[in-house]
Amino acid sequence: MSNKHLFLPSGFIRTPLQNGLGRYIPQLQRITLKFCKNHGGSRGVRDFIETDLMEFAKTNPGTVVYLKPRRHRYPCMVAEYLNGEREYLSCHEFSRAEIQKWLSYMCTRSGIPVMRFRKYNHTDYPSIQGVWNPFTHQAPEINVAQFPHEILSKPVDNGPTATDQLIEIFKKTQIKDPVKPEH
Amino acid sequence: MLRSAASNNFEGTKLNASQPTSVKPQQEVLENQQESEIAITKETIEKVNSQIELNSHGRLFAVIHLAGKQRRVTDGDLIMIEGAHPADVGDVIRAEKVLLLGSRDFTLIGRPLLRPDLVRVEVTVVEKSLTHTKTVFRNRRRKNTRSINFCRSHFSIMRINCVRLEGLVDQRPEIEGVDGRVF
Amino acid sequence: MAALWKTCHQCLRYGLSHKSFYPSVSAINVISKRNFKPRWVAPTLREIKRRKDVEDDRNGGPKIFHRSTFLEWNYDAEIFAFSNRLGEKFNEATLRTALTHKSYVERETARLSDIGVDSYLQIQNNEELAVAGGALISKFTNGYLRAVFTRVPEELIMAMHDFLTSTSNLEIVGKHIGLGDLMLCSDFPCESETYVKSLKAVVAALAESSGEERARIFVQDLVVTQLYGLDINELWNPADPVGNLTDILKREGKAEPEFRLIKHSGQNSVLAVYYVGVYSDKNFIAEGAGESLEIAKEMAAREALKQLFHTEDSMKALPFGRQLKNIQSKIVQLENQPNLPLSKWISEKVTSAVH
Amino acid sequence: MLITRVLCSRTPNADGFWKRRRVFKLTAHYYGRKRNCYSIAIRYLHRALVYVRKSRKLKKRDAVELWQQRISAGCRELGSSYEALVRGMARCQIALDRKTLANLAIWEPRTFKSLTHIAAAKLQREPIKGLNDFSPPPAGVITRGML
Repeated sequence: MSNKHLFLPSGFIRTPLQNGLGRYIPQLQRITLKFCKNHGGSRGVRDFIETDLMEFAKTNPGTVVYLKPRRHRYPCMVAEYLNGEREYLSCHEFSRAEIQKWLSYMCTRSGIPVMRFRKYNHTDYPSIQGVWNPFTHQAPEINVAQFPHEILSKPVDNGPTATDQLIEIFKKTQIKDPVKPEH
Repeated sequence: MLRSAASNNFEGTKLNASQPTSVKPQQEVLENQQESEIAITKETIEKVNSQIELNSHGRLFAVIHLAGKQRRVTDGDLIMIEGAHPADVGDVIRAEKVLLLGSRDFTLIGRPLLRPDLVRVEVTVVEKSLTHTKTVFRNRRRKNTRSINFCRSHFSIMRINCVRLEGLVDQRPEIEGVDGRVF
Repeated sequence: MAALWKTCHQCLRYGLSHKSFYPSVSAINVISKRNFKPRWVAPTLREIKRRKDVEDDRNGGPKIFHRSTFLEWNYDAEIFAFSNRLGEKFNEATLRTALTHKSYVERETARLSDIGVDSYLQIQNNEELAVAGGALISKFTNGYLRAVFTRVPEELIMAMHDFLTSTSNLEIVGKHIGLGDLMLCSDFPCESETYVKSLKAVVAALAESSGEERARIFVQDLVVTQLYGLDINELWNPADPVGNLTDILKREGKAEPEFRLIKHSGQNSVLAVYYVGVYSDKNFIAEGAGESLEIAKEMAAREALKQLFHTEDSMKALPFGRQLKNIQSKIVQLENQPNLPLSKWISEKVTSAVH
Repeated sequence: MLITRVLCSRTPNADGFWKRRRVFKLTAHYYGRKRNCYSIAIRYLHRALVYVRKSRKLKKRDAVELWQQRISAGCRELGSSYEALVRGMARCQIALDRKTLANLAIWEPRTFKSLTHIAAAKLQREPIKGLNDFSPPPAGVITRGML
C-alpha cells in the first residue's frame, strides 16, 4: 500500500460551492501579514505596506487585511479561505515584488489544498447520446434474423485471401498463352 | 455536413436494394438520386432548425480548442488550462474555436471550425494558482553528479457557463464574424 | 509551500558540482537559503508534539477557538468585506441584526446583569428576518423550478424545493459564504440551525436593503446552483411508473403502453440484462434495461415518464447566472402557480400553460 | 548566479535528522531496508526521481497509443478502420485530435458513427489504395458535392 497520498494528495479539479456557475465569489476571506518593524528580513514586507498596501486593499474589497507587527519574529503571511483552509507562507527576506506576487497568488486561489490533479477536466454530464454499450451500433434486424443470414452470416470481408490472389495470378498468366504463336 | 436521419447501416442497404437494378443512362440515375437526396437534406435541415427554434434539442456538448488543447465541454464543466493565461479571476471569456457541436439527435461538425455566429461558448475563470512542486532530477551515474530543479507552473481553472446554439443551421448572416467587434 | 522550502534544502545538501544551487521556480524566482536546523530543534519539536497529543487526548480532540477571539479581528472590516465579496449592497444595520442570534442577545444581557448593569440592550435578534428570509428563499426556488421545469409534475418540484431548502443544503451554503466567523451566537462550533437561520436572515436583509430583485438573483446564484450535477430523478420517483404511464396515455387518448423485449444478453447468468421497449399504438416511446424482465419493464416505464416530463439524462442544461436574464419575468410570474400534479398531468395542458 | 561568500562559510554542525527525514518521506512506500536505511534508500530515491522525469514523456506517448487503440476498435465495429477515419477526416479538413475522437467513441457513439461515415464517403470519392477496398460503402450519406 503506497503512502504517497500522505505527502502529496491527488484528486480531481473542483470548486467550492459551484463557484463560477451562478456568480464568481473571491474565496480569500482574510490575509494576515506578520512582520517585524526593525529586522532586515521584514524589509520587503515593510516596503510593500508603505507603498502598495492601500492599492491592494482597494482592488480586493472582499478580503480583510490584518497587519501584525511582532518584534523579533520572522515575517510571514497567513491566508484564510472561505472553505476554512489556512495557507502559511514565510516571507523572510522577500522583496516587495515577491510579496505582491505571492499575495496575488493567495488571492486567486480557491483554498483547496495543493494537489496532483489526476485529470484536467471535470464533467458531471459525461455522455449525452448515451454511453457506448455492445447494443448501440447493433442493428435490430439481428433479433428477428433467421441464421444463416445472407448479410449477418457473411464473414467480415478482409480482402482476398492468399489462395484467391494465387488464382488471380494464375488466371492472368492463362490469358497470355493463346496469344503466343504455336511453336 | 449533414447525414440523413437513417441512423444505421441496414436501413440504408434497403434503400439501395429498392433502386432499379437494370443499368440506365448515367444521367437519369443521377437525376432521381438527386431528387430523393434533396428531399432528405431539406427534411433533415428542417428537423434540426425546428429543434433549434423550439430550443428542444436538450443538452449540448462542444469540442473547443482552448490554450493548445481540444476539450469536450458541456454546460457547467470545469477545465484546467496549464501555463499562464491572460484572463484574470472572475473574467468571462468567449471560446471561439468550436470544432464540433453535438446534441442527442444531431451533430454539427466544423471544417475545421463552426461559424462564430452559430455557436456561443462562455467560460468564466474561477481559479488561478500554482501546481504542486514538480521535480526535474538528473543523475549522471558513477560520476557523483546530480541536479534537481523544482518547478511550480501556473494553471487556471475555468467554468463553462453555457454552450448555446444561436443561429439556424443554414441561414448565414449577411456579414459574418462581426458580432461584438467595434469598428 | 513549506514542501518547497524543505525540498530546496535537499539540493544544497547534495554538494552539487556544476548545476546552479538555486531551484529555478520558473513561475517566481524564489531564492532558497541554507537553513540548517541545530541539533536541539528536532527533539524539542518531538517533545512539543508529544505534550500536545497528551492534551488533545485529555479533552477529546484539538481545542478550536472562534476566529473572533484572535488578536487580529475587526468586525466592521469583516462585515464590509462580506458584502463586497458577494457583490451585494447591504445596509449596515440590517446586516448586523441579520447576523445576531437570540442566544447571543440573551447571553449578553445575562452577562451585563451579572455585572449589575441591567440596561436593556438595543441589539435586535434576527428571528423575524429569518422567518421572512425563509419564505423568500422557498418562493424564489419555487419560481425558478416552475419556470425551468415547466413539464414536471408538482410532486417533483416539491421534492427539489425540499432538497434545496433543506437544513443540510442551506448550512453548506452558509458555511461557504463565510457566515461561520461572522455570526454572533452563543453556541460554538455552531449547529446547522444557526447557519440556516443566519442565511435566511441575510437573504431577508438583502431584500430589505437592495430590493427583492437582487435577493432573487442572490438565491438563484447560491442556493439553486446546488441542484447542478444532481440527478433530479433520484430525489423523487413515481411509486408505480407503469400505472402512471397508462393513466397519462389514457388521458391523452393514446393506446395502452405495450412492453416488448428488444434485446437481452447473458440470460441465465448473474449479469443478465434485458432491454424492454415501451410502445403506444405501435410507435416507440422509450426503452429501459434491467437485470430481470420486471425490472426492465419498470425502468422502461420510468424512462417513458422522464421523456414526457423532459427530465431524461440528455435534458436541457439548467440555466444559471447570466442565462436567467431573459426568463426572470417568467420566474416571477410562476412563483405562486404550482405545476400540474401527477394525477392530472396531460402533455397538452402542460404545453399550453407554458405559452 | 554567483555563490556569495556567505554561503560557503563554515556551517554550524547541522542535524542530519531533517536531511534523512526528507528522503524517508519520499521512500515511505518502498520495501524493507530501502524504506528505512538512508544510504540504501537514497539510491533508490534517485532512481525513482529519474523515472519521474522520464515517465512524463512516456505518459503522453502511452495516452496517445491508448486513444489510437480505442478509436480503431470503435471504427472496426462500424466497418471502417483507424487509417480510413483519420485520412478521411484530414481530407475533409475536420481537425479533431485522437483524444477527442476516443472520447466521442465512448461517450457520444452517434457522433462518432457519423464521423466514420463522412470519412468513408470521402474515401469512396477519392480512394486511397489499400484503405477501403473491402468495407461496404455506408448508406444514407448525402454529401451534396460538398466533400
